[in-house]
Amino acid sequence: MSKIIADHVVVEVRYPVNDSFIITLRSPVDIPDILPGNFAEIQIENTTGVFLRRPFSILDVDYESRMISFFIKIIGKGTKKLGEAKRGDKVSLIYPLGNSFSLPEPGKKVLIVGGGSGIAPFVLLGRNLKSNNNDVTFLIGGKSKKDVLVSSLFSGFGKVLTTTEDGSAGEKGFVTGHSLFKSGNIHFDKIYSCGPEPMMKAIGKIANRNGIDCEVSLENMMACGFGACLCCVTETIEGNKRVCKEGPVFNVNYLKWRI
Amino acid sequence: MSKIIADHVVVEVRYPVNDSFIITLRSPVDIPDILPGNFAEIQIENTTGVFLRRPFSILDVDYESRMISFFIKIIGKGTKKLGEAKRGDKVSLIYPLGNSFSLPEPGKKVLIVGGGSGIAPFVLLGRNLKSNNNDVTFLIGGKSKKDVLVSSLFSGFGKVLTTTEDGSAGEKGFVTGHSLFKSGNIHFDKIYSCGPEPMMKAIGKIANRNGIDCEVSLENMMACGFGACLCCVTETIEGNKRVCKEGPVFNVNYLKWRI
Amino acid sequence: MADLRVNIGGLEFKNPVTTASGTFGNGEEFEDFFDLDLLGGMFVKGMTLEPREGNDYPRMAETASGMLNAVGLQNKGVDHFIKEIYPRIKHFDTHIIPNINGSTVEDYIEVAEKLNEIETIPAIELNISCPNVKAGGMLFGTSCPSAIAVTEAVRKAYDKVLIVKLSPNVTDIAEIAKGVEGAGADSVSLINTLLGMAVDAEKRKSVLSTVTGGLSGPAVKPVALRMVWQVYNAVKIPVFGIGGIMNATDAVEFMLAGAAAVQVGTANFIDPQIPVKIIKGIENYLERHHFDSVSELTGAMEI
Amino acid sequence: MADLRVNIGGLEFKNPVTTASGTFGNGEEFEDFFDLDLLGGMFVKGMTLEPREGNDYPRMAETASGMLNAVGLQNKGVDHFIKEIYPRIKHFDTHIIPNINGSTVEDYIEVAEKLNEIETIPAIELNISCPNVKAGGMLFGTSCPSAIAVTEAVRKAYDKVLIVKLSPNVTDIAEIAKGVEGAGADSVSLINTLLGMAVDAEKRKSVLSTVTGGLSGPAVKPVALRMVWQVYNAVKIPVFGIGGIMNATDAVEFMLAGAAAVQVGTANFIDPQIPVKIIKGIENYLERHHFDSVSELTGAMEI
Ligand SMILES: Cc1cc2nc3c(=O)[nH]c(=O)nc-3n(C[C@H](O)[C@H](O)[C@H](O)COP(=O)(O)OP(=O)(O)OC[C@H]3O[C@@H](n4cnc5c(N)ncnc54)[C@H](O)[C@@H]3O)c2cc1C
Ligand SMILES: Cc1cc2nc3c(=O)[nH]c(=O)nc-3n(C[C@H](O)[C@H](O)[C@H](O)COP(=O)(O)OP(=O)(O)OC[C@H]3O[C@@H](n4cnc5c(N)ncnc54)[C@H](O)[C@@H]3O)c2cc1C
Ligand SMILES: Cc1cc2nc3c(=O)[nH]c(=O)nc-3n(C[C@H](O)[C@H](O)[C@H](O)COP(=O)(O)O)c2cc1C
Ligand SMILES: Cc1cc2nc3c(=O)[nH]c(=O)nc-3n(C[C@H](O)[C@H](O)[C@H](O)COP(=O)(O)O)c2cc1C
Ligand code: FES
Ligand code: FES
Repeated sequence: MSKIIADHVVVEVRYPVNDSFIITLRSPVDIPDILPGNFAEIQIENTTGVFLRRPFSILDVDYESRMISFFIKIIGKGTKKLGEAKRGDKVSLIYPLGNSFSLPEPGKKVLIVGGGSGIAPFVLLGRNLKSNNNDVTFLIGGKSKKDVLVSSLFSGFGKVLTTTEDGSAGEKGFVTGHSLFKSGNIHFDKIYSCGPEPMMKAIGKIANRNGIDCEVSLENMMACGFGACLCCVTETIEGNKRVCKEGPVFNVNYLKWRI
Repeated sequence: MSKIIADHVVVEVRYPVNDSFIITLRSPVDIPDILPGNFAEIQIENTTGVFLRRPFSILDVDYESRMISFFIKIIGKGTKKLGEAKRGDKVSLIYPLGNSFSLPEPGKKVLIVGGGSGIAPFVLLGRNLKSNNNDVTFLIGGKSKKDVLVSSLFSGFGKVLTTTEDGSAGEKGFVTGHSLFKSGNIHFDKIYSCGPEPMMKAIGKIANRNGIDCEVSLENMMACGFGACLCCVTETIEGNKRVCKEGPVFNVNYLKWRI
Repeated sequence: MADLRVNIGGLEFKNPVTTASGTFGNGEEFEDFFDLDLLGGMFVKGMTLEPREGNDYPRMAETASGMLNAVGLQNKGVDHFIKEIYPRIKHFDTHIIPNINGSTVEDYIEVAEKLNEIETIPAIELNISCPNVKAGGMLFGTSCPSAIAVTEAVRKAYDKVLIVKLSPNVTDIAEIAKGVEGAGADSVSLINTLLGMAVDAEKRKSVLSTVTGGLSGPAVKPVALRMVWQVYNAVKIPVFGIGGIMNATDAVEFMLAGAAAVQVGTANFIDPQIPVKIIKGIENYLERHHFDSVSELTGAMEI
Repeated sequence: MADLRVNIGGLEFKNPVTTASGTFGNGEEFEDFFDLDLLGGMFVKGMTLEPREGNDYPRMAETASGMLNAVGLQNKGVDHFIKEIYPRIKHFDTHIIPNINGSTVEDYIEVAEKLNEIETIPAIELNISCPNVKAGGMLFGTSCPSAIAVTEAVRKAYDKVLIVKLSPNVTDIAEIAKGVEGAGADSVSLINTLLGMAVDAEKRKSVLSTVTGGLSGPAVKPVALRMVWQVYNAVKIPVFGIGGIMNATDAVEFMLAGAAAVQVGTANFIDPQIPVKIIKGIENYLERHHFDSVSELTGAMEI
């Protein structure tokens, strides 16, 4: 895999919802193949308190026009500053980093469960699954209506269900309480999940109980993002593994999660 | 003296010459009396490598519209960043700081010698001297034509002479070589100078030789700018004095300069 | 509203936010910016027995998230402080705490004795950690026996609250803290500056006239937090946390790590109103986290 | 073009820019970014006799102009390095220098003996300064007698160039440098990380699983420069300067302060191509300042 490290030019920053933005940048060189789950390390310069790059999943990519985009939730100084970028600004990116979600056999039925900024990798995943002729259901959870607005990003790739904690959209409650799971007979061949760790663990538990293969994408604290520092490890059945290199996508049963 | 510490709003940043800009800001509160030689400590946020505030002489002030301006030469990271400020940006300022040039008796003939960014305090000084009915001559030195362009700032307050090292404007050479000094009989009652230290020392020497009172404004490295840290001292005949508090304006004979 | 008072060796501070010696002058420069009565306390500029001119200019270098200083205890001597400065500032309704320095143990004793006479001065800070003077200074603070010796001597000469300011330029700060605790200190304050240096590559010269100087600011905060935690776990006397505190969150971090109170230093140069903002921010934190008293924060960090 | 070669204990480096242990993996991760043959040398990830899992997650905290790490020497052991890793990387045309660690002197000796057998490995770095392991590690580097003992023991077991990496968490680093010089070290490298800590105020928890960790990055540069200068003035063997080097100017500053060569650490995480940029920047500096050889920079700082 060849990696890009280069200044990219900001083409657009738009806010589909208040606290999250989609940033699109143009690469100065051809973009290599991006797999669903791959991420980039973005440098946010001249921001007090931000020293290291920040990792973000790749939302989408247009090879033709050399465009790459990210869906980013503002949670601290770096994401706030990045969200203030203007068209024409230059931003240094390193990518593609990490492994990717594995595709099931064509025809298989899959469920994708996401929450918060964890939905970013699911556009590429949804598109690939669709080309792979899989039957895809998305289940997107959030606090309230605005948090699940972005679920429209997935409508082209399959059925989209939502839950909100305040019931302002979709079913009321957490994703794990969705009626989908209540029926008792969950007919999926594979589940993918990305979002807050408690959510992924709960989904992993459901998957295990139903004997369904489940992959999750972790968001550990990273110093480098490309395997050099050993800071981002997670415990697996084969010992500590780097989330940025052997991950971020892991099969739940490979992880030492007590679920 | 009451001091202001407040976010000011950038009204304009313009570049009279390539490497220097005039930044004008609006104060949220009434501006107290500003004396010629007073300076401000400007905070330049979110700039890698810039931790402390930066001191700049106050170029001009409009009490009515609560505007304050600075003439700033880009020499490093902080000044570069400040020069990129956009209309509407907020910038924290502390002022007025330091002492000021003392005015001679009305009618006296004065010479003001400046170079580089050292000319900033001379607009306020020139205006005050004019109101005081002094006969003022400005002598502004620079490397080449563009460096002395700003001498037009002073034309309303007196005669303006220039020197350039490459001879592209005014007399060729350094300010200290100006024919004004060559004549042998320099008829000034007072000399003010601000600019590179070697220039100020040379001017101080000429003043001493001719028995003329001479005040200079120093630009030492400052951590606070308001007398708290004791970092900015200069040696005087009364021991180490704070340039930010007892200065920046000193009579050359008060300093322990070997001139 | 939560109780902000803290107790250091029997002395009550109205809140845990004080200003660090050498970064707050004698307070007067800050009257332009806020009401000093709001402060928990004020550690005034380091003083010596005799007047000192300090080091040559340049005395300052900016570094990544910090600064180096080599002021070198410029001051007019303890007598001048007592006769000229203190009368001008004693009206402030906050603890004014002199920071005392010396080249010899006798120097320290004499300064302490003179200050002992001033009834309204409730405490002194014994600085055995100044990296910017040739004789004495940091040397006392970097060896355990000499730290103990000078503390014991000053303890005998001084009746009120004795705070000993420790040097971070040591292998084992907890050991030295234990030493000075045993020697009678009522409290320790840490950290003083880390010994550092700056080079001007273009001029191929050291930036400071003294080559080395003291590093302060956010750059040192991780080291300061670690030392406060180590010392808190080693001694029973209360700890003043110092080093790179720029806002209320930083102050809370120090208290969670074990500090009973904090000193704000370099931050005063960038925002001379910062101590008040930190006091308000701590109040706000206590409210959000449902604490009744600020002292509950001390050492409340989970591991 | 100026001569970039430097000589460390008889071993020639094609240029003074190397990468610091633990910040460059085994080099392989960086092949995606530049041609490793350009490097003066490569200090690979710290290794021990037996495999180690390292510390629990979280192992990292960002700080002002720096970071804390608590990796704790996760590695698969020296045998794995020799059998699996080294064969994959030995084709790089640069010095590959293992960084060796142990809980006991015997551990160090065994690792050194094994590496002594690999003909094409020209040097080892003896890490007596890792702050992130419970036994051994930094403890060897914070007392002079134990630093000498481990250096002497490894010196006997190892024939080639022996570089000893010093801990900055000491009162007198020059004394320890002199000690290991006397014990047979060919060179010293400094600094390893400063022991620090981070607290999460909202969670009221320490950020790192180990509470304390090692501070690196530009925040520590002033301390590192000071120590390089102190050690340069105390020993005759060449010094590797390490600590917060982010660009060529920083590297030049270290050389002016006394370093014969430098190691680039944390900067690799932010710009994995930085070592090459630093090499080019040094070339440019030498040209602008009319130096014939980079080694003329070493200690060329005026005071
Ligand atoms: C592989 C990977 C992919 C990611 N993809 C996305 C994405 O597509 N969209 C998106 O919005 N975010 C994504 N994230 C998370 C994103 O990296 C963080 O939100 C971002 O780094 C925060 O930067 P900041 O400067 O705004 O926050 P800071 O100011 O650095 O931190 C604010 C608070 O958040 C905590 N925090 C920051 N980062 C993390 C983290 N990684 N894990 C736990 N706590 C953290 C900090 O400790 C602090 O308390 C991803 C993370 C990883 C590791
Ligand atoms: C009282 C006072 C009034 C001033 N008035 C003006 C003014 O009106 N207009 C103006 O353009 N400038 C003025 N200056 C100088 C101005 O403060 C500096 O140019 C500015 O701080 C540089 O900031 P920077 O971040 O761009 O440079 P940096 O990146 O910090 O520094 C670049 C280089 O310049 C050197 N340097 C920076 N500041 C100084 C200094 N004060 N003395 C010596 N070397 C220095 C640094 O060591 C470094 O080598 C004044 C300074 C003082 C003390
Ligand atoms: C300019 C300056 C002068 C200082 N002078 C003294 C002093 O006289 N006595 C003293 O004990 N500490 C002195 N210090 C150290 C501070 O009190 C404080 O311990 C240190 O700066 C760390 O805190 P900070 O990072 O908040 O600044 C000085 C620090 C600075 C920056
Ligand atoms: C993540 C990380 C891991 C490290 N691992 C080691 C190690 O295994 N052995 C070692 O001697 N130093 C190790 N170090 C210390 C570095 O080699 C270097 O001495 C230190 O980071 C200071 O340099 P810097 O500021 O350029 O990073 C590590 C540093 C970091 C940041
Ligand atoms: S973040 Fe450095 S190895 Fe994963
Ligand atoms: S800059 Fe602090 S006293 Fe002058």
